[in-house]
Amino acid sequence: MEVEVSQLVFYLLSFVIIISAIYVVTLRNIFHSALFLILTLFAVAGIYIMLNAEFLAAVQVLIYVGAISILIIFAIMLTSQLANKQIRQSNEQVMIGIFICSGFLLASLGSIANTVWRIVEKPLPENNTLTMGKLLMNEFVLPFEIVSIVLLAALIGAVVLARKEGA
Amino acid sequence: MELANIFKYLYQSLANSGLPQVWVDIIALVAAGLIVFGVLAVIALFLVWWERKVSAHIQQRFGPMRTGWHGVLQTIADAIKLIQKEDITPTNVDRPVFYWAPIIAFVAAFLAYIAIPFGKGLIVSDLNIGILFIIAITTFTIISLLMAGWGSNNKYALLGGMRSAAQVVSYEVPMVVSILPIILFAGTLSMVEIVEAQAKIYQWFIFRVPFGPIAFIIYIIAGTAETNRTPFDLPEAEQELVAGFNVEYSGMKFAMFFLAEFVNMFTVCAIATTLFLGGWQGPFLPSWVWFLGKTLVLVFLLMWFRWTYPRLRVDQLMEFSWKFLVPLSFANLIIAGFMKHSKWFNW
Amino acid sequence: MLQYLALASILFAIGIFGVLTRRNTIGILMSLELMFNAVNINLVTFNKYIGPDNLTGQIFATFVIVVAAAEAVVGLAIVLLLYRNWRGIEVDRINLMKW
Amino acid sequence: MGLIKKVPVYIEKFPGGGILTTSLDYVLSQSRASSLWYLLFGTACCAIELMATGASRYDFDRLGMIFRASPRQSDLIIAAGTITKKMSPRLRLLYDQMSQPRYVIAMGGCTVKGGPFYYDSYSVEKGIDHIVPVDVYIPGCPPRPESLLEGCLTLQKKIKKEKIADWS
Amino acid sequence: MNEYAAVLIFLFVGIGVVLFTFFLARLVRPSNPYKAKNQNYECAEPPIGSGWIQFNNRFYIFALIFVVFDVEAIFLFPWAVAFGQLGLYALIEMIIFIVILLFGLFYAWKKGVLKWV
Amino acid sequence: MDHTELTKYILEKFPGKIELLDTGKAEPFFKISADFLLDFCRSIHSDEKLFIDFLCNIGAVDTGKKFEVVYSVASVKNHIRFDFKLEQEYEGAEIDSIQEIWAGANWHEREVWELYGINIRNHGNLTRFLLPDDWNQGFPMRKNWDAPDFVRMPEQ
Amino acid sequence: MTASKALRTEEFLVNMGPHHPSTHGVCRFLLTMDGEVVIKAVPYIGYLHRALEKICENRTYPQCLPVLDRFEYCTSMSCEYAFCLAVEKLAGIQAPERAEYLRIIMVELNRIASHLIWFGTTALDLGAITPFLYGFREREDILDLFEMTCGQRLTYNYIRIGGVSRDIPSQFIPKAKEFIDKFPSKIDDYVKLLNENPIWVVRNRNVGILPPELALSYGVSGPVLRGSGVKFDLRKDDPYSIYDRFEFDIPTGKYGDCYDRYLVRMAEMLQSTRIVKQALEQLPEGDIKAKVSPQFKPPKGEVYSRIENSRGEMGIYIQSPGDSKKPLRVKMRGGSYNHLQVMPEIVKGGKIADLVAVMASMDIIMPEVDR
Amino acid sequence: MKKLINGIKNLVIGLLTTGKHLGRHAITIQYPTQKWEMPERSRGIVVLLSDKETGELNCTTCLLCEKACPSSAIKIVYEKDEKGKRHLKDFIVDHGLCCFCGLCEEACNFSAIKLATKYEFSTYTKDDLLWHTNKLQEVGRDVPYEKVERKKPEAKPAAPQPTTATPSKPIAEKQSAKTGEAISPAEPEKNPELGEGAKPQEDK
Ligand code: SF4
Ligand code: SF4
Ligand code: SF4
Repeated sequence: MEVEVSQLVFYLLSFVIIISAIYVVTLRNIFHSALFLILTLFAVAGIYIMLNAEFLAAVQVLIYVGAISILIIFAIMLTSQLANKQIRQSNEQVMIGIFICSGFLLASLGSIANTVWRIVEKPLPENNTLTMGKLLMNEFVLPFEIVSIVLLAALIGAVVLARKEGA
Repeated sequence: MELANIFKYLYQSLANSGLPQVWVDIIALVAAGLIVFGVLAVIALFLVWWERKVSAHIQQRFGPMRTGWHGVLQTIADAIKLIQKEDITPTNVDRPVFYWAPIIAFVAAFLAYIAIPFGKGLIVSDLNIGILFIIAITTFTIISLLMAGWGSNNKYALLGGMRSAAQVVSYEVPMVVSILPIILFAGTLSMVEIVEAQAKIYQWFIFRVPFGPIAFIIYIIAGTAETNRTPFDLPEAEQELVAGFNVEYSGMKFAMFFLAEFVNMFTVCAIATTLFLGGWQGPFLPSWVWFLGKTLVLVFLLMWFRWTYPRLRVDQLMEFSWKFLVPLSFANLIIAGFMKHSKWFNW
Repeated sequence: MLQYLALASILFAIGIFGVLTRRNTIGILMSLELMFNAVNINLVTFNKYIGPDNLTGQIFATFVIVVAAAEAVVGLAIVLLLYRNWRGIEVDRINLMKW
Repeated sequence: MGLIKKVPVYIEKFPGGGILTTSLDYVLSQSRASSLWYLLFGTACCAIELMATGASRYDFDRLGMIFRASPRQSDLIIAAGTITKKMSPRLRLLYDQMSQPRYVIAMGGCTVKGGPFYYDSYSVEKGIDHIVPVDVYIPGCPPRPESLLEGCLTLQKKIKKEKIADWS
Repeated sequence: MNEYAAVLIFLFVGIGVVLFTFFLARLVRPSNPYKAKNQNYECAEPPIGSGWIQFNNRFYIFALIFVVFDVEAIFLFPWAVAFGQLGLYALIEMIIFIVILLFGLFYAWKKGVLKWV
Repeated sequence: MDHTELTKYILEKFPGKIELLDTGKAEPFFKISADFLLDFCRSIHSDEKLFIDFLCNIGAVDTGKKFEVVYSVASVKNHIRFDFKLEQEYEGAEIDSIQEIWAGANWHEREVWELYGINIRNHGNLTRFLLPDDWNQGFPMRKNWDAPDFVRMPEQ
Repeated sequence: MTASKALRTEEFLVNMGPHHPSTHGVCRFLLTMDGEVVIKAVPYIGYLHRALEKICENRTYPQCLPVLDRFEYCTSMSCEYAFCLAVEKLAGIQAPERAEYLRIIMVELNRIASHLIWFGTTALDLGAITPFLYGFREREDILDLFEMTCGQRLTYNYIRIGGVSRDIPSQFIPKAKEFIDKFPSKIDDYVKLLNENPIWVVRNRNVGILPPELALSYGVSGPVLRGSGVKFDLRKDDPYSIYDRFEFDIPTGKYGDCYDRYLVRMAEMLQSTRIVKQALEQLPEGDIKAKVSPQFKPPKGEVYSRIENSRGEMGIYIQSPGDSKKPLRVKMRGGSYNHLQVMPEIVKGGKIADLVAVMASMDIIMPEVDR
Repeated sequence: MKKLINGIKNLVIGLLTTGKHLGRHAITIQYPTQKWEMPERSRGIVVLLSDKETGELNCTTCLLCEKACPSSAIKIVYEKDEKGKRHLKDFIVDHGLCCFCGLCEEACNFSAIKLATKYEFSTYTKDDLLWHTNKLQEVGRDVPYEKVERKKPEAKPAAPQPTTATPSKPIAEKQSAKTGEAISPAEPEKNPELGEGAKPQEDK
């Protein structure tokens, strides 16, 4: 029973993810796309929870929903001719797009199915926030500090770009 | 004596009734959801009434008097009236967005209560990332404001929505960072464990000088800003943007925003209680009384602010956060780190 | 486990489609975010099913999120710049301008 | 049209249904009457008295009346002050944009009939009942706050008598 | 796992309750839309143009900075939780981390980005 | 400067071009010709002893025979105040704008135009502002003005 | 300069008013905005144009007074006063001594009442709600004084040509004294609430700076002009009536920003209490009205008479044809008319919130503009 | 830093100031149950006064009030008998036009019209604000007033302050003398001006 429910939840979430992801890439109104992006990301957070990555799920919501999507919405407000919803949002490459991505899909699904996975049946560490904290401070200390550099670079880059005068 | 026991008993009898465990859990959770909703509705109605009373007495008037004893039924009347109000959807709005914004606003506020302990054992689900979960889930409020602003196809609403998003976003950082010292000392993200770390009154985080009070002040300021209340009530600034993002909303949709606003206010205060004031801890009285009492004191504080201060301007607001609160909160975090390391106040 | 991987690859494919077909730069960025997410799902799945001793996968996912955020910040700043210079952010237009 | 308009027809057939509808009517109309949120709409002198009524001495809030800036959320326009010909379409628009049920109080001579500006004025609308349907007229120039309060009570009386069935 | 079932169920309960109240309201409320009523409100004037304006959003830059700091904050959480079991070096690492980012903030500050012109 | 001094000073400064009226009851009241308006204003504005820096009021009058436009001016620095007026026929009434000297004249002049129909030369912004935008009933402040829904006070 | 300057985003038009909470009635601004910044603000007025001047032309002189009450309802007393002074100048009537004192007491009390409205609405506009109610609370006390004297709270019709309509009742003087005594402590409360409040200061300091030259060129007067540092007050500089008998100061500002205007008005309230206090002490016995027939016809003539109103120079121009009970022309000039004109100049480049602050600090009241 | 401390101090002072009021008693008058005592001079609604003993209207149809009214809110319908004496048929006050200025009360020499201290007259229809003789009389029945000597023009309801009443008397008398020249209240039919005034009245 327990398993079935989680299966059910998984299918629900995947359904939401896939449908809204399709909306993200196809809707004409880019603001709606952004909203569906949020929905997708939220559902992905649900998937993380199903994979016992609570901390990551919270991070997902916090960063993606709370920050990046707001940034995207702001950018939309700033740059698009919003009043005119009918603007064509996709280019002539639709057919090519479908072709490429279905090709990719087939290839990857095939390889997923054909690979022999060595599944280890073992629960993840209990408190994943704590574990991650320890990991970050020990093994991943360098990437961790590099993250700050990356962020700094992004910040400075953004500031420089955003405040550059004129054309 | 404790409410929690009653719930436990009810749950037990449900479990014994022979239903499969999954269904028992689901029913229990749905019931919990409905109970939380009921409690929140009552609290919000009470807060609205209380706010009107507090403001009235600050201003030497009475506030609602004629609907029930001292107007206690006033907000109920308001609610029933709002149900009867026509629900206008202007022609040019972005319908789905317009429709869903209030729902998301409310649900975001509502979900936070999963992880807030109302009393000893009175918590829906003690998530192990409790506080982080609350912070994460409440960011949906911003989305709802943006949706309301966008969906209304109204310049005032759009400006209000953008303002509030920017404001919430700016105060999110000091808020989060002001919480961190608590987590640092409690060593956990779970709300229950944080409360348990403050069993004695001197262990309350607000009394752990110097980082405690500073963090508390930062948190209260940021919390006021997050809930869009004076002096940070720019998104709804009546004098500038008429009614801000909800300018086009009427009837129940408006009621949802209204409800969400007050629920959010309560959330902020409830978190502050949990994090800084020892949550439900307190002698003699049942734990939920302590929790409610402490929270309401904080709510009163916010109301008091509102009826005293003028409003900041939008850019001043941003500058205040980024130039003052953010560096201060980081400094506070570093201080707390040193204190934790050197084992001061590790009582 | 396979279902997660399948989900991830579908998401990734949709992302590819978006990147290929969107005219709007912001749309492309959004599609990129989808792809990042697909990758993250994979990482977390592998973490749970293949290497559950440690949380390396999740840490990596966190780093991916960081990179995605940085990418969004810089990317959107660039979008801003593009917009400022050409009053439009459609990709083909930018191509037209021989950029 | 609210569905409920049809409800009494069905319910009343059952025993006790009449009591049900009347008590529902009672609750609904009572709550409508005790929670009149008024639109912040004042044009001239009467607006000052309107503000004074909202202030501590008279305290509108006692009656459960608070102001809203947006017509969407308000139930009542207290037309306080002269409505000129230039203003009248705006008043109409505001009234239109209010959500039903909505009420109008004409406060002061100007809104009743043009007041002191009835004669010799080329620009004052001679009574706002040409523009919007008025529920209560309050004489005075300006009406004292008490008069306004009394007017609101009169309106409440009227609302309390309303039945669901005769809503528009 | 079960802990988080609450989230899902609360999500449904929340949405359900709201929709239910909307439905209740639909029963009692009047509905009489017409053209003028459905016009957008703009201070009692007919609105000029669309409300979907593309405007100069000066909040943008704050959002940019916010994203960076938000990302930083998520790294602070595991650190804070684990700090009790770590040593001084963790503190120092974190201080380095914070200082690097604060440097970015001060850079933006000095560049006048935080000042709204 | 008291009133007699002021009157004398002004009359001497603009000999022959300006006329003292006896209708003024409180302060000196002059009459000038319409084409002299701009020069007059310029010189009283710049004159050291007068230094009229403050325009109090512009008001048009329909006397039943012709229009009068009355200017009330003052000096904040020298504490002087006087009025002057000019006359215009009904037909083709037109005066110069004095905005270049006192920017505040803008609306006063617009009002004169709107309510009396006296044209203002070089005004730059003669659009309706007091009356409704779709007003088409003429110039309501004129004595002989009438409209269908205009109710005169009953004569007693 | 940040990104803002370089960004060529859409500028958009937005209506502010005529129904807007902060436009104090029915002013409308058409704002050209760039994000939150106001690029251009064009005032549209006339939503309250009630043709007062036309009405006055068809009323006898005493009948004009009720109409004048509605010209500037926050300080009706001043309107009546200005009109009566003008008619008295025109007809050469001298009001009795006691009447002069009573008028000044009333006008000054009314000035306080008007400033209290300003104080309240300004605070409200900047988001502080409680001061608004405190201001109105004190105003009620003044209105009580008025009501016991002339029977109305807002449109008094008290000051008449040649005097005042009624003598003050016996309780007036003790009550007025009581008010005068307690009022400074109330002002103290306001000061505590707002003056030094950092939020209040940042909202007002350096906002809406009005340089004195610009002010004069636009005919700005009253507290706004004084806020810009020009020490000019008709009560002192062109004394009418018996203002030269009282001792009071003229507060002036320094920078001409909103905060200065705020301070000037706050100080003016105290100065007005001083005047009232002196007037109450000096109040002589005697007649309260010179004899003026309701049908009287002033001689032919014209006069422009001005007084210092709470909003600036209030001028009344009257032309009398000489052979009629009715004036040929009454032209009213209110301070707000010019203040509103100068507003577009000083709000340019500010935020929408600054526009609100400036509007509040100008204390514009629409009937004075539209009439 | 000093600025910061100062700022916080002032914020706290603000809080204390509002907090102080929290404990104070409200100044609100709870209107329908508590009522503000209207000062005697308050100008509420316009009523007609009737004689205390006989119960008849004091009005003598002299039309002075109608003339004095600045917004023409008073309409008097009368008919002349053969002697030319006017008999009141209908006295109409339109409270939708009245601006409550009190000029009519001052104009009346017979204490017949007054602005009473009543104010609760909101109605559901506009026409209800058009008051005819009976309503005006009805509402005015219990209005206290002092019947003033006929010669005095200003019916002063409130007893004037004794100190000031004396000096103001002479003017009042003089004034009444002056108006008395134009209109003789005792013999209104002989007044030519009033006869003229009546004509447009009939036109209406
Ligand atoms: S009724 Fe009287 S007080 Fe009210 S707005 Fe009209 S004139 Fe002013
Ligand atoms: S109070 Fe004034 S307006 Fe009213 S009826 Fe008397 S004179 Fe006319
Ligand atoms: S003035 Fe007095 S007596 Fe004459 S008609 Fe009027 S109410 Fe009657």
